[in-house]
Amino acid sequence: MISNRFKLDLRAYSMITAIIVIWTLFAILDPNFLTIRNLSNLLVQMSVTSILAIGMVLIIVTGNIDLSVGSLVGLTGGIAAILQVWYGWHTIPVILLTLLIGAMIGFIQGWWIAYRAVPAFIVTLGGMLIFRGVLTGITKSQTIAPLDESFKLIGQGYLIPIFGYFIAALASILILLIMIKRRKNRIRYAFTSTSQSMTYLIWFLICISIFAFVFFINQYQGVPIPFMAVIFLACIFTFIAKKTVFGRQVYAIGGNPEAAFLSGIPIKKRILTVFILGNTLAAIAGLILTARVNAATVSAGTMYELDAIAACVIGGTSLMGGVGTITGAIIGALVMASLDNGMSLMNIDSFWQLIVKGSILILAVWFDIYSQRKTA
Amino acid sequence: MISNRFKLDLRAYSMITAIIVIWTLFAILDPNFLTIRNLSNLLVQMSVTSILAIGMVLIIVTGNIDLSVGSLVGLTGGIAAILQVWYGWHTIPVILLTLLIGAMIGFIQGWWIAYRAVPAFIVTLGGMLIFRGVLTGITKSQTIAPLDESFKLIGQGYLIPIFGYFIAALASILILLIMIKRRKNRIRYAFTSTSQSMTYLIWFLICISIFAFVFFINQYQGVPIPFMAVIFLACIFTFIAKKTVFGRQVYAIGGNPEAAFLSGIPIKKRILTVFILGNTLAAIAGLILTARVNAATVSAGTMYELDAIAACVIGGTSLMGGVGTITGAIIGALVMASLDNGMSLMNIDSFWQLIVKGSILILAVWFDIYSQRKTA
Amino acid sequence: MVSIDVKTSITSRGGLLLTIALQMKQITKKFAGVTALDHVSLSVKEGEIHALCGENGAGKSTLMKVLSGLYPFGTYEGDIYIRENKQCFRSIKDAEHAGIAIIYQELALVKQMTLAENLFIGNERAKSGIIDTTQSYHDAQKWLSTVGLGKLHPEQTVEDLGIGEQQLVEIAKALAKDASILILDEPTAALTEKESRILLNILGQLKKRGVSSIYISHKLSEVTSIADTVTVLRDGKTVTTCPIAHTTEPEIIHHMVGRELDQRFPKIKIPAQDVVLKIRHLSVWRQKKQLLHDLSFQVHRGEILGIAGLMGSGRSELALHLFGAHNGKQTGQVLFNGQVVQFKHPAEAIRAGLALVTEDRKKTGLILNQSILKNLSLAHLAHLAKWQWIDENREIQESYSFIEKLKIKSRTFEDPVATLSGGNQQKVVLGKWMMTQPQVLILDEPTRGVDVGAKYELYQQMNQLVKEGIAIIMISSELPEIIGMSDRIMVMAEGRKMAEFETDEATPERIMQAATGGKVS
Amino acid sequence: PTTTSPTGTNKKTNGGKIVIGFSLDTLEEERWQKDRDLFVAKANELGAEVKVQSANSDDAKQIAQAENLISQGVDILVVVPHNSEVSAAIVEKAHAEGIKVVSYDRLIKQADVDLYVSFDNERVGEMQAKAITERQPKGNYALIEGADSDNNAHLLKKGHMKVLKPYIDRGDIQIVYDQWTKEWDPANALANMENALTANQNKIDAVIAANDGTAGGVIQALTAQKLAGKVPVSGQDAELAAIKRIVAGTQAMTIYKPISTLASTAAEATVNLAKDESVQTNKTVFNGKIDTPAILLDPVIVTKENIDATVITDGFHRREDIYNQ
Ligand SMILES: Nc1ncnc2c1ncn2[C@@H]1O[C@H](COP(=O)(O)OP(=O)(O)OP(=O)(O)O)[C@@H](O)[C@H]1O
Ligand SMILES: Nc1ncnc2c1ncn2[C@@H]1O[C@H](COP(=O)(O)OP(=O)(O)OP(=O)(O)O)[C@@H](O)[C@H]1O
Ligand SMILES: O[C@@H]1[C@@H](O)[C@H](O)OC[C@H]1O
Ligand SMILES: [Mg+2]
Ligand SMILES: [Mg+2]
Repeated sequence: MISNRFKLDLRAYSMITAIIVIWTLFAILDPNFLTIRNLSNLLVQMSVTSILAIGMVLIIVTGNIDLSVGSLVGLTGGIAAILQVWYGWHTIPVILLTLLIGAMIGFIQGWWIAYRAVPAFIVTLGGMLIFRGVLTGITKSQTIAPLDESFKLIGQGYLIPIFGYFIAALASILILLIMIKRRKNRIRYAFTSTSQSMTYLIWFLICISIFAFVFFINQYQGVPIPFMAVIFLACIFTFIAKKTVFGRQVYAIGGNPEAAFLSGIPIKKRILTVFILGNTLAAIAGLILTARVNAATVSAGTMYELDAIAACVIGGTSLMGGVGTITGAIIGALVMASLDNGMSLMNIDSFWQLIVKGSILILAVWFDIYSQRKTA
Repeated sequence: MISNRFKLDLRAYSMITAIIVIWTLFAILDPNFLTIRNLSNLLVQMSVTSILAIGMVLIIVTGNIDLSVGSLVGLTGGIAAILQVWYGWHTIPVILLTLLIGAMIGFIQGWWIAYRAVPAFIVTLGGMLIFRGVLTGITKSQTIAPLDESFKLIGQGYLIPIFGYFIAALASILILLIMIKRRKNRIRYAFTSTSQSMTYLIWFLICISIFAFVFFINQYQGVPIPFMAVIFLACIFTFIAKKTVFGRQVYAIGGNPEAAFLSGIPIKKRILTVFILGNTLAAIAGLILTARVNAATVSAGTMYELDAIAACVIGGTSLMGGVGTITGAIIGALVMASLDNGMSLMNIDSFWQLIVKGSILILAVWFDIYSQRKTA
Repeated sequence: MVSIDVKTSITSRGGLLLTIALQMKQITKKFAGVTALDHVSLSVKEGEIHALCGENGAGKSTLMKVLSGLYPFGTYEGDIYIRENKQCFRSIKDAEHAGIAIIYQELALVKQMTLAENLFIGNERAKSGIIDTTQSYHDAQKWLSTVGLGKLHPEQTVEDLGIGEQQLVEIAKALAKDASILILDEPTAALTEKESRILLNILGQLKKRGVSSIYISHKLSEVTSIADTVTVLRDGKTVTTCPIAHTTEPEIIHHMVGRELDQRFPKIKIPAQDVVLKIRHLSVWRQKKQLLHDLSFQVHRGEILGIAGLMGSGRSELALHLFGAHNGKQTGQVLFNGQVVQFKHPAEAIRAGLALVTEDRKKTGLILNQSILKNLSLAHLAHLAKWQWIDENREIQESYSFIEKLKIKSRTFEDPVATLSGGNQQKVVLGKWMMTQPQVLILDEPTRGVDVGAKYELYQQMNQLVKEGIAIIMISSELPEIIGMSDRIMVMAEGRKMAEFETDEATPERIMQAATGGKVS
Repeated sequence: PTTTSPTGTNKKTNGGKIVIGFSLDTLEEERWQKDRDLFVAKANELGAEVKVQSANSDDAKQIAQAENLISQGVDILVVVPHNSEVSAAIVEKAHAEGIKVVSYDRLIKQADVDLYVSFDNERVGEMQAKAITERQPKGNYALIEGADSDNNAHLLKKGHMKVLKPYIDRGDIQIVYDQWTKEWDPANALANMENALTANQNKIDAVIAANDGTAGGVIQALTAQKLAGKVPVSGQDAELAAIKRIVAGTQAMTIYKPISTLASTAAEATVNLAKDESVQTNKTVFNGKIDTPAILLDPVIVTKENIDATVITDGFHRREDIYNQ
């Protein structure tokens, strides 16, 4: 019996193929593309969209949408910069308050959507306008800069090489523990499981990949902190999506709202929570963006909602709800960032970039659908 | 037997209440708002979004979306301007070719969506990038102006007063004929129907409204041609949506694709057609915008897709498909145009405009939902 | 154990004192314009199987939705007591906490999710919010075996299951809640007799453990064989409640429809006419899986061909294939009026004169948010329009004739079908296809969820069609219906034709034997 | 951070040929395409190669592109910042790799910029306002400003107000309408101007429009009220469409920034800087951090009278295009 897990991940696999094709093409066309330095840049360049996409997946899975995240990135980044630059706050309290504000905004938007039944499209479109307006109002359209060194780390810093290895080791141990526990459990309930040696082999391969990645990226400056944040958040949210009651129920709500309701799932509460999470993530993205550009501007984050939604859809999330993975969304973000990065490296005319990017988006998703249909 | 027709239109009614509230507010705050001249401006200012929204309703009803219409407005407007300004074409062939291009683009996008099963979100997001890129490429970012007088009429002209009355009379007669025929038929099939005198009374009231509208608007310059286009297209597309086999099938597809398929509806063909129609309408909107601004610019139409979708949703179209009316979408466009117009008239700070517009959008839709729930 | 209160205890059939587990008193529930329940009372004893019968639209499901908290406290009048305690369920969860589990008439599964996930939706196997996957699978396997689905894997998604299997999953889902009061709203409508028997056995076991069940069914033979007590509703009012021992099937029918049904299957025989549909050595694949194996049979005008078989025997696949709704690989031939045909889209099949009433009305039959009228005319629009322009008056007229013919119970034909009772929804699907005036009408489980009175009317409609020279293929899992209404019966198993009988040689035993794989001479 | 690039892409690997990275805010406006073409042509003439990037008005994107240019081992960066402060990050990154940065047309603030070559935007604003007040020293003024999100729009407005302030204080000029134009979109400028006219019963005597695009929208609204030509309207960029309007008399003036001079001056200076040769500057401008060495060029005002002497003589537009053959 083919495992469903395998089937679900197929979408991710064929998108990985698409990425490999895109990368190979760029590598051939431009020798700079596959340098470690450029890959390091690429990982940073994709991070804001990735973090937004992580939250967006859950929101879209419930059958909703969030158009406000772009403005929210701008607003939270602006608030953070104001607190630090105008009021001289230290970085840690700035971060905490900004995250709190993100969560509160998520609560307000989620409340209108879940408890007042106003369509998410309208609430978050309203939010998009309101947040941009508030940002313009409080900053008086001024650019707010520069930020403290400690703050800049969030967006521009790198893990020192040793620390990178340390985290890799930690991750490896964690993975080993999880794999062993899972195996034990399956055996306990008399399910088929991979053999012991196979388990170790798989684990070994995973470890090698992790260490190889850290080794190579350390050749440049180390693991970029924003990318570290992406990985960390992706793991947490994948766990939430797949292994918690909350996550299960979120998918059930999107898959069949009626069934979810009849099964006694507190739909409103779940949707509220999903928006709180999504907007808190937007605040994180806002912090990273502000740190990266070392300034907050009124136009920061404009249109990022579209990138985030696109990353989700490219990664297999269905706008009809119920279907979507966080891994997929991150791969989607990577596809888009790769296109931007590669074409920019090649100094292609910007109008050509638009045309090529648009075409490749369509082709990549088509390829994905086509190859799935063939294997299904 | 209470007619469903009444219930369906409730959404429109409560949105009309919202409009009345908004208008009253503006009228109190600014004496210029309710002048005929301003209403005439308002009707023109809402026309591009309205026309896009008409096409968007059908697309959303099938469960799809079109993010490309904004770029398409820019591209078709640009092509029209190039044909006329650079190549000296006359207005009529320019219009015809532009519409044809709109239809062709609709065909291509629709084909990828219907026959290649690539999600509409991706195809039209790709389209959005591609069309903007092509526009930038072919115009080399130049503003292309000025257009011929005959072309400018499309966006800036007014019906001469007499002709306005003539059309009003024509419409009145048409409405009378339809009402009589309908009544006869209902009686023939022994359904309940309004009494004869009631029928005439209703007709009389409708006529009065039409003539009053023409009379007032003629006090200024006459019925604006772009608004005439909106009315005309709205009537045609309402007819298509409600009274034709095609329209019925489009709604069935959105309501339950599987059931629609098993009822013998050629889903792919219908979706293809819906995109051809939608993009042809976008070309019309492109012509009107270009004529109105008397120039084509590379940024023309940016973000209009959002306005069009918002107009639909405000007017009760469900993004999940199957539900939505053209009247509703036009009222939605009117709500948004009224907010923009009123606040701009009052010379409110632009960041306050964003905040107020966002808030009122949410409140208006909430009011709508709330009042429907109470009457349902 | 629960102390026995003398006041609320009454003597059961065996003379034992039984506690009243549940009481619903004077329940009234109104929808805009309709009074669905009008002072209905119901009392169910501990460890009792209490049947609820009534015509389509009588209010059975509505009563159960009130009980299960779906219609929360305050949206109805009257009181609910569980063991003497007044209950105010504000949500489904409240009712579950009070020990009530319900299997709704309409399936409530999430099709993209796995069996294990579906079984425990809202009731997840978890420790402090974190799912215990392994235990979920383990428990899932247990419950799947309980309902006879042991062969399925907990990681399979629901969308790959047939509707019968889905129904069983739904049952397992309710059982997994360990309720003390179990409500089953037409649980066997989609089941064959074999699976039904599994379920009835389970109910018997639960009864021994003191679980009370409320059992809604239009299959009166089931009702009389397992229920202890029956309550009959009509037009939202209680007509009678009495121990099953003191009543008979005809009596129940009388209470339900207000008149006697002299015979259940008004079969008429028409002289055989020419062959309209002929299938020769048809094999069909989906991807690599072969669904149909070398099928050959034919259907004559004016004849009803019954197709019997167990769940998953490939009958629905056959119907969908004939209707052009599949485009997998095919060998063999289909001849329609002597011409070889291969429909690539249902539109082609409809144009040629085929109609298919699918087995899952909600998923494949209806546009739920649209009106009865629009649903009825959907497949026939081309004929109601001139140059694409729909003649609405003709539409109303023709649709209305089917509303009357099929006695579809609704306020107006402009109501969304979602507000109809299950049986009435089924009638809308039937009407939709009868309206296309087909030459061959394929009915896949046409009486699923239809009450006895309405069934009788449907059979008469079938007779009428047959008289007009229409050929009917009736796929059904109800053997009495197959035997009672068919001229010939084909039996399928695992995509193969196992046997073919003339009606007079068919007996339930012979059919079952063929359906389970035994060859019949 | 080290001063040499670890991947070893630096000056030495380019075989002596200077490679310039040119990062533009946007190419979605006619003038920037001209800037690019002229700059590239001049640089090629001087034997340098130019890699061009355009950020579509997105700060983060511009930084990413600058990173990409640095990855490619350019010898020097020329930046048209979308946002003055944000681009400071680009300077930091470039300097970390030993790459100098030239600020083109718009000033990069709060950074150790190596050179600034520009027209002064605040000055452009002043010139616009001055030209209009000369035509219409009294009465009701409408301001149709640029995009709120564009720093230049704010500089322009600052210039406008500087000139208008004394008139306002004297009571000669009243500002009856003042709006930003979302996205510099002419259609938005048009709607705003329509509303301004409505709100003031057409009693508007002069309009300061921030650029030629917005001026186009404004003039459309005036035309509808038969006021075009009667109410002076300013502009900027000397777009072809605007020059045509000036010829027709509906637009009062535009500002021509002799882009060819700007581009070639910048290209020359850039090449020299890259070769570590000295560069002739004529001013310094304080950018919040340092006194940036600057070459500031004079914008030129274009009216009906001097079209020939300016845009045509410079080859910026062709005579036949302006006068329709
Ligand atoms: N949401 C609703 N809105 C309006 N009317 C409704 C709604 N739900 C049910 N009804 C009406 O209430 C009545 C009782 O319906 P109910 O579903 O309880 O019937 P039932 O006895 O379960 O019938 P069946 O055997 O066909 O399932 C019907 O007339 C039905 O149309
Ligand atoms: N979507 C699907 N994907 C994979 N297998 C399917 C799918 N639908 C049906 N099947 C399988 O095809 C076979 C034939 O099913 P079919 O629905 O035709 O049986 P049936 O005789 O009509 O039974 P039922 O009473 O369940 O409707 C079954 O083994 C079923 O599991
Ligand atoms: O020249 C103008 C430029 O300075 C501004 O930044 O953007 C708009 C242009 O018209
Ligand atoms: Mg029911
Ligand atoms: Mg079946």
